[in-house]
Order: sequence, then structure tokens, then C-alpha cells
Amino acid sequence: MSEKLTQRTAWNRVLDKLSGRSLWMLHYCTGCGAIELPPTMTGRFDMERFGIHPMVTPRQADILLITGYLSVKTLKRVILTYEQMQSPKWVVGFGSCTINGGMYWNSYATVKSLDQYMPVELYIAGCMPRPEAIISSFNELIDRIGRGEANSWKDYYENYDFYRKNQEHVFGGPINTRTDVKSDKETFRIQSAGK
Amino acid sequence: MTNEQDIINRIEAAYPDAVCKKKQERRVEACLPPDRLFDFAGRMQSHWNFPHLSAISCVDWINEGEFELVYHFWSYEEKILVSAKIRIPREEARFISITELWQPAKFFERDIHEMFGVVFEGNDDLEKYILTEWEGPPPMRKDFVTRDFANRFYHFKEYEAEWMGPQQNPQAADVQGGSNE
Amino acid sequence: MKKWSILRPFDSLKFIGQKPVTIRVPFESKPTAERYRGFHINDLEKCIGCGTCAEICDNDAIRMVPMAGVEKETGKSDKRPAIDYGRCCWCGLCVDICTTNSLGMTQEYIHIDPDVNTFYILPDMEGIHKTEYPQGYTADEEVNFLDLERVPMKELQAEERKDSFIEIVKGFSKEEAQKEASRCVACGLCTDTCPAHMNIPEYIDAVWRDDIEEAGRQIYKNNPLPDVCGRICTHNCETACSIGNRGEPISIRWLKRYAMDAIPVGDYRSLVDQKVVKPLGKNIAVVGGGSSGLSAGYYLALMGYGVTIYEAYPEAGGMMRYGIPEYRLPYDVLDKDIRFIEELGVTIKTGTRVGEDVSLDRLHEENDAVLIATGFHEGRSTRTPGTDHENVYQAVDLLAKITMGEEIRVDEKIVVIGGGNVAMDIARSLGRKQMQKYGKLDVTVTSLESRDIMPADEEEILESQEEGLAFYPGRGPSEVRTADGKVTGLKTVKCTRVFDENGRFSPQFDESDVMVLEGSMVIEAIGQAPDMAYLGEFSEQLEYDGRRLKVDEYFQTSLEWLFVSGDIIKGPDVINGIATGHQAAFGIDRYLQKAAQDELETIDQVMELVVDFEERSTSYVEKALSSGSCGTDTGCRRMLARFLERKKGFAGRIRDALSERNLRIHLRQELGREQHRYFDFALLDNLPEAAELPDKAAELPESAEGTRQKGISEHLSAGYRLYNDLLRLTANKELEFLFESLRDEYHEQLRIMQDLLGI
Amino acid sequence: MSEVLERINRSFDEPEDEHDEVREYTLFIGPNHPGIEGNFALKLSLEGDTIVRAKTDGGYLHRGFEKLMEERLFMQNIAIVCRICVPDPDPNEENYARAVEAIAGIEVPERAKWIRVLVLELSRIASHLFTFGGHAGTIGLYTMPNWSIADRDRILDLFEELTGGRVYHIYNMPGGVRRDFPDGFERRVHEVMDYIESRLPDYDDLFFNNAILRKRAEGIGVLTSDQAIRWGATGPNLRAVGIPADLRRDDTYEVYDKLEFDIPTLTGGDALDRLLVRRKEIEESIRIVRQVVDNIPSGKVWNKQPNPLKWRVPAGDAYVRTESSKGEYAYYMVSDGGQRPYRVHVRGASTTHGVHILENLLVGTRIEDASQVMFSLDACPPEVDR
Repeated sequence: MSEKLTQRTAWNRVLDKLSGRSLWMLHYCTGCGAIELPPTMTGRFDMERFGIHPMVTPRQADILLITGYLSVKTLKRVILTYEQMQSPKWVVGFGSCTINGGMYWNSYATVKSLDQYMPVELYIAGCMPRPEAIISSFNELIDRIGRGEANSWKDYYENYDFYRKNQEHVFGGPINTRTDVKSDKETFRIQSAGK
Repeated sequence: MTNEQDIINRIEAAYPDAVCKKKQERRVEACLPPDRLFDFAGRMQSHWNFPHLSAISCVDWINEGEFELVYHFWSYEEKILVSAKIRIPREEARFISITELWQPAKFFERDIHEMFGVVFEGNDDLEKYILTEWEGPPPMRKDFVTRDFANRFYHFKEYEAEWMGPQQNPQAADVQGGSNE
Repeated sequence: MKKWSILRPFDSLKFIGQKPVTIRVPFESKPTAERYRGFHINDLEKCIGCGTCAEICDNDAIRMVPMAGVEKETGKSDKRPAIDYGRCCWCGLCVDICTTNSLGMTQEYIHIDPDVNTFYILPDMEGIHKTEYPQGYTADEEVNFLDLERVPMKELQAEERKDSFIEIVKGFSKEEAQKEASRCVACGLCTDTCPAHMNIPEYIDAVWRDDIEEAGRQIYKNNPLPDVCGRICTHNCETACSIGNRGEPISIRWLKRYAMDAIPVGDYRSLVDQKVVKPLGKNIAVVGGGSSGLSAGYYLALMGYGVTIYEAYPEAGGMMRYGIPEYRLPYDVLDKDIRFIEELGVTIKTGTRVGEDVSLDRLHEENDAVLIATGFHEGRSTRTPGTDHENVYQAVDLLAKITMGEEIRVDEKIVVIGGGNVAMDIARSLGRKQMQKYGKLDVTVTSLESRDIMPADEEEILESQEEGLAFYPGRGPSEVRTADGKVTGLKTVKCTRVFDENGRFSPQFDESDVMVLEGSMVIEAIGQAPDMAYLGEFSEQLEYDGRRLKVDEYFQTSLEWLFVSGDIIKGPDVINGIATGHQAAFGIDRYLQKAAQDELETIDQVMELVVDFEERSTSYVEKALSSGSCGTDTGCRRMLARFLERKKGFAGRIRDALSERNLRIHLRQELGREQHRYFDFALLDNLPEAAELPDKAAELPESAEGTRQKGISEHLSAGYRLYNDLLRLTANKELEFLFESLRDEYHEQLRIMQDLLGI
Repeated sequence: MSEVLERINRSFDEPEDEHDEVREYTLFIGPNHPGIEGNFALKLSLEGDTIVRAKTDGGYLHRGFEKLMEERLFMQNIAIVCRICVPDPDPNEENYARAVEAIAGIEVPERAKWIRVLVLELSRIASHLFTFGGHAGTIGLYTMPNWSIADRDRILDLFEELTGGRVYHIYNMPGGVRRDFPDGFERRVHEVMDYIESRLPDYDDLFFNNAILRKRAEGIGVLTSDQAIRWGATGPNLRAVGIPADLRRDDTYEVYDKLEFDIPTLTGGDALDRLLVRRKEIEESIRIVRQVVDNIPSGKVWNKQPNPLKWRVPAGDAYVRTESSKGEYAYYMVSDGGQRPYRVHVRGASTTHGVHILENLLVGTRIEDASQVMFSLDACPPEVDR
């Protein structure tokens, strides 16, 4: 992926700088970490200072926050949502549950590591991360987008089969997300690199 | 203010084969034979002024091969909680539903059905509510060990932190249980 | 509800003056609380790697990992806690239970990274980003998860015990033992420190679960003299106990005693889970019936050797009986252990001194190997002037006489020279004799070492002082004063230094500071020496390493048939005697079993195949039963069930065949944590991958019946092929004996397989 | 062209129900929907915009707490119980601690009881403020969440000081609490209480007396007192129908019997009254907190328990209840004398409010009021799924 970075034209750099300024976060609380989102969104910590605003529909959102554990039922809806979001899109994993299972490591109902099912841009340590940590992660994301390094979303197209296989393993069969990921790949001119 | 003993006397008078005991302050335990329960639930609501069914709990006594259903009734006036306990066999557990008397029982019975596999006859809404994506056995039964399932079914992280050096990395979750056996 | 008015919107003007609530992160930051639960820090000097934090962690987030530059020491393991921030829930239970308070938390809470591996950290004092953050959540004295105080042990008070030899320590009741056992965090540091590597956490846990049978079994795994050790062991384990860092260590010795007291000697047989195999027709002579001789005898007997122990004194027990007074170790307790060892077939010839009644040479002819374990029975003299006087005695001689009940001279004033446990024993024994004879006690004890470096146990010194013994530590004996033939006292001078700078024993005295200790009787208790006269002419043929015999790791001397154990090679206490006895027993066994070594290798492979066959075919049959194709068909199920029934315990029957055939199944002992194995059953646990399917299954008929058949065959054919390999082995001549009794068994199995496969 | 026009005209003059094309259709709301509280979904059958039948769909937040608790030692569970209901975690810790104390007969020092009441009441205020923010969000009044959730953060700062954690306190354990007050804590509690009390009039002007809220919430999702009792409503939803039932008085625990506070009740039983009952409860909670901070006895905060790695609770069972901000929150714990709880049944307050009562109340309301009804019942989905 790194060799593509150098080809960024001057226009790409400007685009990256600007697009980092108005990220919209999908208003979907998937896990218990979502209780720290209202304080981040509202008066006390106010993430709108960075142009980040909660957006209700996946199609207009840029950031998908996986706020903690993902039960299998929620994972199905999250994948539907993720595939509806327009690229470039970024997934931020909150807390320990997204990394290696967190507190629910021996639970039968939750998936253990998020990067098996979708590419994750940033992880935040915490159980659950505080508003200050969430806002720092947004700043980090804005910087990475500005530097053109935030390309985890391409990974979903490149290694779609890998993710697909894991998803089907958890759901016990293919699910119809009514989004043709393969055709999306062409629109972004991404070659598939095996993973 | 009636106290626990009055309640016990009242129950034992109505149900001679009930074994009642005062557990703590405002807590009475009544062990009943299963066939008495439906009548007991009706009488609690109509005659004895216990309008609130706080919860129905189910305990899986796997060694005795029985499920224990505990019905918790609360009276706002007498401020006492009566826990009626019955035992039903564990294999193909079936029991009568009390939903037409008690509306809260709808949720509790469906929950016990999902988690333990107890079939409540007369409850029309028993299909899956929480575990819709789960094909395995009722998870709360004691013979289902969630740790083994998690280790077999899910993928755990194999870290390669730089302080670890090349030679070894930590094992997956199944190696060391969180609590010493 | 305020009434309507046009001015209502201006109500909100009051907010103009107020400062906005927003904290403009990252430009501003709100100070975190002092006890905030942030990222972990761990003081790696204080941390002993006991693993208690990993035990309490409910998310299995802490794993003990080896760390570069950290070795195993007494009371420290070689592992340190690594924390997985993909699991941790920052609950702080690990901080509250840490045995040394080394683990703490800072107020740092921001760590954002795309790379998951940075979330698995090995905490040290600098923190996750090597930047300084204020201290956060730390351990608290009041809310502390560990029980730091010991359960007090009931003991006879000084007044009651001054004049009697009744045992001082009363032992735990059940509740006390369970309460004490519940303090253990099972970190295992004690096991590493114990010379015999006893399974201490296991038996403490068994005591806590009130499973005395299991406790006894765990104890007997590594210690054939548990009752004795339950009373007089020098308990290195308690010095290493992790609870001892901040509180009093677990009283491991008393718990061992509680467990063994609760088991009658009759049931000891069931505790020893190693089966005593058939006698091997080889005999071994053990010289000396002390702790190491008895220990070696126990293990050799379990291995099937004929063991005879030659004991010079009238009864076996060595220093345990003749060196330790009865108030510490009652003789019936010692007899309990010895009697069990005798029950295992060890014959003990008491009153026969090797070198006098029987020569070492004769032992060499009559036995396949000889173990000398004679210990230190000669008292060493200080050789100060006047010690040759007949009223100057050696402590060990007197102690032996007291044990044998002989009448000994007890004067009204006695002086004891020496600062070790033996000095304490003789001083207190004589004190008791004085109380019984004169009704009053007057014993003075003097030692080179000053009070703080006296080698005796701390509780021994305290108890002696309680009983009224006078102590004059830090003084060297210079002369025994006599007046008209009778000893009147001991002239002593101040001892300024005992060891020189590099720890060698070279005492320095200040002649000017003189003190005379009155006493008509002087006892020397400064150390013991071995009496190896019985070696006779063999002593030239043996190589020495300084004053001790030169031995390899199995205590085999340069004469291959002669082994050594106990104080004469490695002391100074009972537990070391047991450990060296155990190791020597291995040595003897290895030496005698040289011939059988290679024969066992081939048995390894056979056993592997057999077990593999059993495992594979069992799983295949179960799969066949549960798979759709023939799971429902009752006929097929019955056949498979019968096959399974017949085959159950197949490996077990092979194992019995091996033991019957006199191939000794060596005890899988764990000594010093590395394993000595000759025929190791650990093979049974890790089985090789299954062989691929034979061609036989492919050409089976395709009919409906065939598909059902094919269903079975897919799963059974692999077993069938393995089975054939086994039968080929029976043609192998030198293993033929192994399959004699089992041949028809094999043919029966093969017939069933063919029946099932319909071939 | 005329035929289309003619059909449009006809639709105006004819009454609705004769219009034969009107059929029942199904609409899914959630789990990703701003009008839904938390990760929860509603399956509504509608005729026009009136809900005819409603079915809730939970399970999105199911982690199998009761199963996980059976695999953890007794002391290890204090870290996991507070994760069950996120806006109001402390009743969980309280229930778990008291259940173990009831079974094992453990005594709690007097000071720890007072601290527990303080923590419960602060958690109640924080949870109510959080609900006000959410409820205001459903009617588009976004100033209210900016105010109430920012003020709630002041309470979280108090929690962070006292327990070391902002939301998950892991503070309450069998035998007492883990740490005593940091110094100067009482003064800061008074400051925060005064601040919140001074904010209440602003809330009234902005939100509670707001004409839009009155219009949107009055007469919506009316629950009669008979239905409330029969359907098992508890807590504020029950007090909104005029029944002064409060576990802090009826099934008293800790030191509530030593404190003076009233049980506010209203009689309307509709969405507005349920909201206003919670608003009044905040004043009572502030009164309680002040009483606790003023007359808390000194002493130790934890009666020492055995080493957690070797701690067995004698066999027995206990049904323990706490008044959480959502209603009656109960634990039924069974111990078989082992090191781990044999069974813990978590009876969240929302098991009745969030499922069947919501389904019954939604029938007959219009689609735009569905979230009004849901937020006024203040159902917390993780309590339902566990």
C-alpha cells in the first residue's frame, strides 16, 4: 500500500487535507462504550469543534465507531451498515473488546477481534475510552487522513474474500448485504492483493 | 402490618404439602410440588393481594437432573416477597405457563425457554427473542461450557510485541483460565 | 410555569457572563483524579513474578512471560506479568492483590494506535509511552485482599514445658488448618525452593477443600517422611512464600503436619499412587537408616528392588531419632513413617554397624549396589585447652544417650558451647533434666556468632530464652577452668568477627574482654563430622573433592556400584537428606537398568501406534454414529457400539501386559522439575496425525446399502490400516513376547472391522 | 389526466376507512436509529401512521452475563456486574454485593452503608440527566442534551475521584466498598449538588415547561394504574400513575430508613408525567446526598473477606432488590458452597418496561410518538439482553 502514497498528486494532498475537516460519525451505539459518546458530542467535550458531527444514516457517514464488544447479532447489522457507507470510510475500535475479546473473552455470543471482519483504522485503549481519548483519536484520524495514510478502507476491497470467509464462519453461512462490494472495487480502481 | 410468619401460616394452611421458611427480612420461601404452582399463582393474585410478579428464575441443578423454577411474588401492602420454588425434570423440561394470569411472565418464560430449553405450554410467544443468531444448545444449561466454545469457535489475537523478542509469543485464551480451577 | 411575557427570551442573557462548560481537549485537559485507574506500571525490582495478579485477573489479561535478564532465585520466579490491553478492564483487582505492592496504575489513559501489537505491554516503571505520569490507583493498607497474619499455633507455655519432653506444638484444628490454607495464593515459589520440590500448593489446596486423602497423595509424591518433615523441617519454602513479602508466610510445615496427622498409617498405602511392581531380583544395601537412607530405601522399594538398610543404633531414624529431642519430634511420629517404609518391603537390620558387624566388602558382593548414608554422628571439638576433661561432653553423644534412655550426668550448672539447633536441643534437654532432678534450671549457652547471626532457628532461640536459658552470644571459648580435678567454669573472650571479608570462617578475638561462665559441666555443640572408617580399603580407590567424595549428578561415586546420599555429601537438614536419597535412588536405578534401556525404545513406538489406533478409531466410530449416513440405522449402531465396547481400554490392557512382562514402568517422578523417564506415558497425551485413508474404502459398492456402508467405511478404514500395521509388528521376533497374550485379541478386532466394512 | 385528478378529489371527500387500498404495513425502527434508546429495534405494524401492533426485537447487546458470572470467582465478578446496565451501573454492584452478603451473612461497616447510598443516589441523578438529554433529543430540542449531559459529567468527575473510574466504578464489593472518601470530597459533593440544584429551574424553563414538550408528550402512551400493576411496571413508571411504591421505603436496604425523603408521584400516567416524576426525583436525590454527606459516621469501609482466590460462599440463595433509576432492579443469586456463584439471575427493570409494556403502549399511538413512549419508559436495552 505504501508505494501508492508517493503518487499522491498535489490535488490529492489538498483533497486529503480538506476531507479530514468535515468527518461525520455514524450515530450508532453498537456496544457499552457508546455511553461516552453523548458527553463527547455535547457541551462538555464538544467534538463539533473539529467538524465531527453525529450523522444518522450510514450513507452520509465517514466514521463508524465500534464502541466495545460486538455480539454476533450486532455484527450482522454492523456489516450491513459498513458496506452501505461510502468509501473512504474509517472504522475506529473502542476499548479492549475490539482487540482481543476484552471482558467477554470467554463469551459464546461476542466476536473476539474486530479486524477479522472489517479493516480497522485505529484502536483506542480503555474500558471504555474516555471522551478525551475519543477526541484524541479523532485528531489522530484527521492527521492520518491529512497525511494520506488512512487507507484501511481499501483493505476491505483488496481482501474481501478474507473478510467474507470470517463473516460466514461466524454467521454459519453467507448473508445478503445487498451491496455489491466487488463492483465498488472497480469504482475505486483497487487491485486485489491477497491477504 | 402482617409479618412473614402470617404469610407462612396462610400458605401452609392452603397448601399442606408446601414447605415454607423465612429467609431474611421480608423474604419468605415456599417450596411447592409443581402441580400446585398454577393454583398458587392464581391465589396469590386474587386472594392474597400479591399483585406483582417480580421475576421467574430458573436454576439448572445438573447433578440432580432437575430445573428449579423460582417465582417471586411481591405485595405492595404487606411489603413481603414470597419465592415459590418448584422442581421439574431436566430432560425435555415442560411446564404450564402462567401468562394469562401474569403478563410479566411472558418475558420471563420466553427468556427461560431460550436460555434453558424449558417449554411453557400455553405461552404462544416462545420463539427466539435474544438468541436469534445462535444455533447452539440453550447456553445457560450447565453442560454447555462457554469458555471451550469460545476457544474453539472464535479467533484470538497472537501478539508479536517488540519487547517479546522473536522466540516466543503468548498462547491463545485456552491455556490459562482466568480463575484457578 | 412562568407567566407569558415578551421579555422571556431575555432570561437567557444571564448566561453571557458564565464561562463555557467545554473542556477544549487537546488544548486544555481536565486533571484526572489521584486514584484514577489508568495504564499499569510495575516495579520490576520489587516484583517477584509470583503470578497472583494473573490468577485474580478475571479477563485472563495478565500472562506471566519470561523476561530477558531475569533468573529464578529463592522467592522469585523468572517470569514477569505482561498485560494484554485487548483484554484488560482496568478493574484494579491485580493492584489490590499484588503480594509485593509492585503493581500500580498511573493516571495516563490515552493510547491510540492502528497496530494491535502495541496493546500488549510488559509494564515497567516508565509506563506505556515511556513518559512520566502521576501515580494513579495504588494498593491500600485497609482494603487488602491478602490475609497477612498467620493463624496462631497453640503451643505449650514456657512454664508447662520446662520440665517435660511432651511435644510443644499442638497442631492445627480443622478450622484453623482451612483458614491457614485459604491464605495461600498458589504461586508455586515454595515448590521451586524446596530441595525435594514438593507439590506444596496442591496439598494446601487439598487441605482447604478438606480432601485430606488428596493432600496425603500430593505430599507422598515427593516426600517419604511427611510426618517427620511436618514437625522439624527447616521450611525453606516459608522463606520463599510470596505472602511473606508483606505479611507472615503461610505456615506450610504445620499444614503438612495437619494433613498427615489426619491420616491413619493404615491408609498410607492408598496415598502412594505408584504401583509396587514385581521384584526385579536385584538387591541394594543401604548403610545408615537416617532420613536419606530411608528415603532412598522407599523409592528403591517402589521400583521393585530388594532393599536392606544396615543401622548401627538400636533403632532406625538416625539423627531424627538420636539428634532431635522428643519435645520437637515424638518418636511415635517417626515410627509411623518408618513402619510404612518397612511395609513396602524394606528390611531394616538395626544394631549392625557396617565396618564392624558386617564389612562393606561383603555388602558389595551380596548386593548389586550399595548406598552409604551414614550422616554426621561424631561431635567436633573446639580443641580449646581443657576440653579433654572427662566432664566435657559432645552434644550428639548426650542427645543419643537421652534418646536411648540411658542415665546421664546432669549437674546443677551447665555451660553449652555452640549457636546452632543442636546446641539449642542439648541445652533445652539438659534444662529439662535439671528441672526434673533439681526443680530448677541453670544452663548458659555461649556461641561465637552474635545474636543476629546465630544459625539456630529464630523460634528455637526465643523458646529457649522463655524457658530461662542464659545466652552469651558473640564469645569464644578460651579455656576450661578446673579446680582440683573438677570443672568449675569456662573462660570466654569477646569474639569481634566470625567470618572474614570473603565469608571464610576465621574468628578474631579481643583477649582483654574476659568472662568466666560458671558450670561444673561443659558441652560442645559446634558441629558434627562424619565417621567413614567403614570404607576401609575402598577409601583409596575413591576420588575425593576436598573432604567429600566426588560424585556425579546422581551421587554415583567413582566406584560405579557405590552411591552416596545425605549429610555426608549434601546437608544439613532432613529435607536435603530426602532429596539426595531420592536422587541417589534414581542413580542406582539408571545404573542397574542400563541393559533394559534400548529394549524400552521400541516399546515406545509400539505404544504410540496402539494408542494412536485407539484414539483414531474411537473418534471415527463416534463420528460414524453421529453422522447422518448410519447414525440412525440401529443395526449399524449396535455393531459400532459393540466394537467400541470391545476396544475400550485397549491401551490400558497393553500397559498391563508390559508391566506383567517385568518391564519396569518407572515412576514418572518429577525431581528438580526436569523429568526422569525411562518409559514415559506422556506419549499418550500427544498423538501423531492420523494416517491417510487406505484405497480399500474407494472401491466399495455404491448402492443405498453401499452408501450406508461407505458412510461407515470412510471413518473406519483408517483404523483398519493401522490395525494391519500392528499385526505386522507381531511378526517382529524380539517383540513377539509382547503380543503373545494379545494375539487373539487382535484377530477379534480385525474380524469386527472386516464385518463392519463388509469386506 | 382527468382520471388522476378525479381520484385525488375523491380521496379528499371520502372518509378514510372506506378507502379500500389502506392496508396494514410493517415498519422496522432500529437498531441504528436516533429515536431508539440504545441498540434496540422495533417491528411496528401500521395502518396509516397509527401503530396497530408492535413487537420489540432485542438481543443486540447480549453477552451472556449470567453465564460469564458462573465462570468467575466471587470477587472477580465485581468487575463484570457493573457492565450490565450502562447508564446506571451502581444498582448492579449494590445488588451483587448485597446478594453475596445475604447468602454468606457478611456484616457491612456502617460507614460503607452510607457511602453505598451516596453512590446509588449520585448514579440515579446521573442516569436521569442522561435520560432527559435523550428524551429532549427525540423532540429535536438539542439544547437540553448539551446542558444535562454536561452537568451529568460533573457527577462523573465525583465518581472518578471516589472510585477511580468515570462510568464503571467497580467500587462496591461484598463486605463494603473499596476506598474511603478522598479528602475534601464532601465539600466538592456539596458544590456539585448546589450547582445541579441551581440548574433545575433552567431545565424547567427550557424543557419541562416547554410548550412543544407538553404538546408532544401529554396524553401519549397513557398507562392506567390497573394496567401498571398488572403489566409489572415499577419505579418512576409506577409512581407516574399515582402509586407511591419505592423499594427504598418498601423493601428498605442500607440506611434509607434513617434518611428523610419523599416519594414524588403524579397521576397522569402519560409520557409527560413519567418524565416529570423523574424530574421531581432528582430533587429528592439531592436531598438524600446532602444528608448522607453531612451525617456520615466515621469508621472503616470494608470488613475483611478471605483471600479471593480461596473464598467459598456457603450454599444458599437470596433475592436482592434495589431501586434503580429505571425501576426495580433485582438479582437472584444461588451458591452451591463453591468458589463461584452457581447461578445469578439478573432481573433488570426494563424486562417489563422495555418489552411488553412498550409493545402494549405503542398500540394506538402514532409513529412519530413511538420514541416519546419509549424514552418516557426509560428502558435500558442491555438490561433486557444481559
